[in-house]
Amino acid sequence: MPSAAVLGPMVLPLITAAVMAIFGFAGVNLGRVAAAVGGWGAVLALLVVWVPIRSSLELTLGQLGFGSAFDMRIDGVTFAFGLMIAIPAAILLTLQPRAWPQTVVAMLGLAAALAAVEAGGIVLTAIAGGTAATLAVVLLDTEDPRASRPSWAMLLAGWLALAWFGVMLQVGGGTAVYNAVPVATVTGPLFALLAGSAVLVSCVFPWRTWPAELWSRPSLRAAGVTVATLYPLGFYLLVRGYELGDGRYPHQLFNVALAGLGTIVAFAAAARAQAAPTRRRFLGEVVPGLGGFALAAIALGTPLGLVAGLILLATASLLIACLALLPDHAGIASLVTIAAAVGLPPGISFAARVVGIEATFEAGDFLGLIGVAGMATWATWMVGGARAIGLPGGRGHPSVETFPRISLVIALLMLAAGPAVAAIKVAYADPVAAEVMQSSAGSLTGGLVNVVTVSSVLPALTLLVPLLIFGAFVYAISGASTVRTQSRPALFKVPGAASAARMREALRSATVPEQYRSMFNLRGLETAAAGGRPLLWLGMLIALGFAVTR
Amino acid sequence: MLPESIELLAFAAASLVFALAFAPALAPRRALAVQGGAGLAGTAAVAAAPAFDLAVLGLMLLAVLQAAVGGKRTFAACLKAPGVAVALLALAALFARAEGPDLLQRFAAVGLAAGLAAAVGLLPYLHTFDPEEPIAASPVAWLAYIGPVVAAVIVADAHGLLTADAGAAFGAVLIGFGLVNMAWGSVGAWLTENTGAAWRYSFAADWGLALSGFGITLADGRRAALLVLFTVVLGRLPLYLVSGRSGKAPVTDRPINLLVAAALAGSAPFAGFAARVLLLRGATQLFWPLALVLALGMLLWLPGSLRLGRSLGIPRRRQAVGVALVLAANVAAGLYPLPLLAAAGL
Amino acid sequence: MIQLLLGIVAHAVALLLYPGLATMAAFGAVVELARMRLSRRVWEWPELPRRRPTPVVATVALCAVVAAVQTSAPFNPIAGDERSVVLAAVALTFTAWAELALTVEFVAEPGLLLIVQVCWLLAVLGPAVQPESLRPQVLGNLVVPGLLPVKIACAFLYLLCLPALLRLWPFTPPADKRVRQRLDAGRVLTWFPYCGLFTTMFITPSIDDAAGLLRFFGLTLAIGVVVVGFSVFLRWRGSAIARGLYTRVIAPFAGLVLLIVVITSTLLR
Amino acid sequence: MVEAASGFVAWLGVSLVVLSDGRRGLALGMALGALGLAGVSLPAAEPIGAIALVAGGAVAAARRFTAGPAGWAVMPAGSTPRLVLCVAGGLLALWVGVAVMTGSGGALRFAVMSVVGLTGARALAGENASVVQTALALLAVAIGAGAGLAPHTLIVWTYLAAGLVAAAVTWLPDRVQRAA
Repeated sequence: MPSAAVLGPMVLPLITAAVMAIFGFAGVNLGRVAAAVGGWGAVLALLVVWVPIRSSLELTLGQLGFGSAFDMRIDGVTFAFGLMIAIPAAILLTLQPRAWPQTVVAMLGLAAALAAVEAGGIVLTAIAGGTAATLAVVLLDTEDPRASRPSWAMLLAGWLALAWFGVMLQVGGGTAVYNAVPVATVTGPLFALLAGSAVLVSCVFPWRTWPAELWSRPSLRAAGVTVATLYPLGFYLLVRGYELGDGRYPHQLFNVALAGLGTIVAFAAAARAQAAPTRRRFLGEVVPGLGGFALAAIALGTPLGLVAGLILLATASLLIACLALLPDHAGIASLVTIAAAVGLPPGISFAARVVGIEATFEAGDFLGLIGVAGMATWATWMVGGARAIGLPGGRGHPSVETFPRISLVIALLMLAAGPAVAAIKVAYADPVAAEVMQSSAGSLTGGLVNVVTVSSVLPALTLLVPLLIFGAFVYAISGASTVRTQSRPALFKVPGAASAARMREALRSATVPEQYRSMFNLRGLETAAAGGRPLLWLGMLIALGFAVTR
Repeated sequence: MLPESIELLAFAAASLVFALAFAPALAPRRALAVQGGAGLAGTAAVAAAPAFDLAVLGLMLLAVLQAAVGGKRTFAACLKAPGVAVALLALAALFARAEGPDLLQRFAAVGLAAGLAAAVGLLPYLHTFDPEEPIAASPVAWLAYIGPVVAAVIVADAHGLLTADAGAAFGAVLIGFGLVNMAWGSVGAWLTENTGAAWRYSFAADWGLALSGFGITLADGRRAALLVLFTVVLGRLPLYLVSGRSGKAPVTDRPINLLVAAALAGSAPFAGFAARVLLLRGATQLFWPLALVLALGMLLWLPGSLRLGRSLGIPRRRQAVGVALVLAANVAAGLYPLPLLAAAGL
Repeated sequence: MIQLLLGIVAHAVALLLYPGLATMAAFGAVVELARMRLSRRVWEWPELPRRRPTPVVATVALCAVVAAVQTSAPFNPIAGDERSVVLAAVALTFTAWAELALTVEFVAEPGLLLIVQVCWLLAVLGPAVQPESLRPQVLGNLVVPGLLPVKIACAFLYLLCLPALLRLWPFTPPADKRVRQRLDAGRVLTWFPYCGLFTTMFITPSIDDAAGLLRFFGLTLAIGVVVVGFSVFLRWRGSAIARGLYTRVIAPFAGLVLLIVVITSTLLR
Repeated sequence: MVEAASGFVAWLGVSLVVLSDGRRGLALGMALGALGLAGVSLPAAEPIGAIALVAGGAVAAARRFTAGPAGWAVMPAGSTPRLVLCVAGGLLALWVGVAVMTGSGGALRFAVMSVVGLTGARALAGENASVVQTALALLAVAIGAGAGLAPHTLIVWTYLAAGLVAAAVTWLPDRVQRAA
């Protein structure tokens, strides 16, 4: 396989975008066909490059000018995250009709996100990720400037922080290439910067942020693509963090803190979900919830936790496509989607969460308590899911962008994929662990049938296949029950949530008190600064002279 | 002549060509060509001057020539800041050359830094500004056309004039000016009432980055400064030229406006982001808390940039082509800045 | 391949017959009938469940069988190392909430029930924190003196939670207007997983022979009787006492259990 | 002795430029300033350099004599601060140039420092084109004179350039004011 093949996954969407733009300017909208070619082309390119060799392929083309070489590679991590990004984007670009400029921007965003996970070094990842973020903001704002979108400053802050982390590694260790950074360079404070940027990039916070907010937009065309391309990138950084530290984070405190954060995020999402006034609001919390579970699993620092987290993220990425295509009216599609989202057995979400929670117990050192908290969170999700089935649908989306049958198929696929969890682990997640946790990845065994953990074995195929058949049979013979659609009260209110919201609102609307306004009179300051007052200039000069003599 | 100055002159020439080809004809193109050409020649003279005193004399001549161009401000008002700049630079040269205590060298460093700020028109020595003034006669010409070369020359000569200790003081003062201009410029671009003034402050904010780059006495700092000046001369200035800078153009929210905002804000993949990466790199090598302050300051660009990007309106025909060219050039320089840096010998 | 098919068949037998669906139904019917008999002065045979299961019952059955096969019932076709307390806990949690999907009026005190659910999860998973093992029979086998306080505390908490989770507490849901009692299929299907899991986790496992079989089911039945007795007692004392118990006692006790788990883990580290 | 006198003459000239608003006063100040600066530059500049400075100053003075506000207008009403500035600036320059700085050429340093400082202040505060032009012309001459302190070999060219710039600055037309 020639090294240049690594460019395929990101170049194909770029070429498609260019062709669409040219035709678009000529007044011809190539539409969904071209978009599908670009999107699925990227997926195909990833498969073609990775599957035959299943080992790292790298292309280095010399320095770019900011201390980094043009170094792109496809390895297990790139493959896993690339599919996570490209598949939902491809589904949405194929099905949802868009104006050609929006398709072009979405294509460019996809290419940038893929470049971010293909980049061999941190600075290059920061530049590509920052590009993806910029394009996402452009895409969302042009679709509907009044609808909610991620804070551009927050996204930029995340990518800038990552760039700074990269240059710190370059200065300290001579390189910021993932697999070449000296382990000793990645100190605790430095890793805190990486973790902070990762959290900012994916906005993994306990409060309601863009991964949940975007689903309340009037149209979900831009929202789906944005969440699909941006949300996994923060987790990608945390996974690469293991590679930088030779299979572990610099201090176990990072594992505990990040796992704790993940659980808190998942619980906060669950708490909001069980109080959601509409089904759409509930579904909006699904991705942050799964992200929280995934973060908790990935941060454990064990190969088992890592693979569980990756499978959860992959499930979330499929759900993104599913949610963007799902209409808001009640029906079997909504029902099955909710069941798949909350992890009804024998779905893949169920199996992955079970493995993730088992991993917390086996990680030792009180991390089992995080597993207990994870179980409590999952229970809250179950409650929220059961409640959401009978909630009003919420604001409807244009029917032209919803595809109930496709979303139903995706949801059924997720429910039926549970028995394949071991196979998915072997083919999809294990290579990631082998890449970033080379020393301990050998503990992952079990083959295509079982997921073997230290203390037990999950008989994925042998237990879940009969369960799947039994489930299909029992639901097939069950009679119909009328689900009463009604506004349902929240089971509980998060203590302090209301006061926190009030505080946030107060901060937002904070103004300088009347009696102090004159001190902050911008016009007055502007006149003073731009007026060319001789005394001011002389004063500045004297002050500077005084300063340099200190 | 410094390779850096030659490159900056080439940027200025390119921006002049852009103005003639794509800018809306607010002034007769012939007059613009003559004035721009004269300015370019004068700037080239400053850059080519073999001695610091000759460069300062060239700067004075340039200032008088620009003041002679018809505009809204009085002749005396136009010469106020440049006159002070020339005086400060001359005094700094005197202090640097005289024998005596080390303190004299430090005063020389202050004079050079303050002279640079006054010549370009940065805080605390902002030139008086009238948004309605033609570009050739306005302070923007100093900020984005003449200023970059003048700054490169002054910084290069300063290192010849000053001792190592005073050179460090010079760098520190430049960084101080840089941080002040970053903060004031970006907040001003966001909150000031007049769109034209907002553009002027946004130039000052970019100059804040450039001064910080010059102040970081390392190769990465110089590289960052060069890239920032590229974004000023071949990014912000052309966009300013095609914008409704008086704020009369309707505010629009098209993709092009947001892309322009991203370019002005220094988001990836535009050249501003690469410049910021290099600046952080340099600051980290020098003193990492400075990098933290710079990184926080870099977040202030967004609100003002969104405002300016939206003030661009919807460019039509020639303007649209011009904007596309500027964005493409900035993306190219952002992704692959090496040729620019290599050409400048950095 | 044949081994794989044999494995699938063995698991299918476990799920559908023993200790899965059939066993659950038989055990549950016995216990439920006994409970109904005890809780009524005038005995009349209850209505049988509908012939076709509702989706709620289908969901309960689907999840309960997963939990049932995790018990260490003698002759369980599923190997010991393939059982997990997490699987059992998750599956049983689903059964408690399936009804909420239809309408909120079918669930009494849902907020309080959620608190009890969380406490029960702590009771199930608490003993697994320090040993770092999730095999139910391993947890049942643990007789390390240092772990006994955790086991006892968790066992007690588990039993306290069961009446609520089995809807045996004296709170009637708003929509429950039935005059004649009907055999609750959902509850019938969950008696065995709940009680069997308790026997598995907190009592030393029985060996695979007839005596062991009798011992296991005898103990499981005894747990059922204790729960029935407790629920009858609660109904007799009325809803005020029950509300007081579940609002003021169970959560603080769960906090205490958590504290014991943490202290034990610290001491035995 | 000649150098000291020249330094004093230079200070006197620049003080006249600072204190006058009329073309005659400005022209005289320009001429005296250039003469004084040429005098202090003589040792370093050799005759040709000094002549260049004087010539440039003379052309500038001649131009100022023919254009600008009429009369002498030396120390018009309200010019006390300017007087204070001239005296204080002169004293400061004298102290720094002779006492703080060491080595030969004290008069040159004093003259250049006082002229540059005071013309800079005049350019900053001046509202009239002819005043600012004159100040800048004298500043140009001072910059040329200051080159005498530099080690470089292009010193003669600097004097010539300074003379030319001084002449050019005053002869360039000040633009038609379009302020609304």
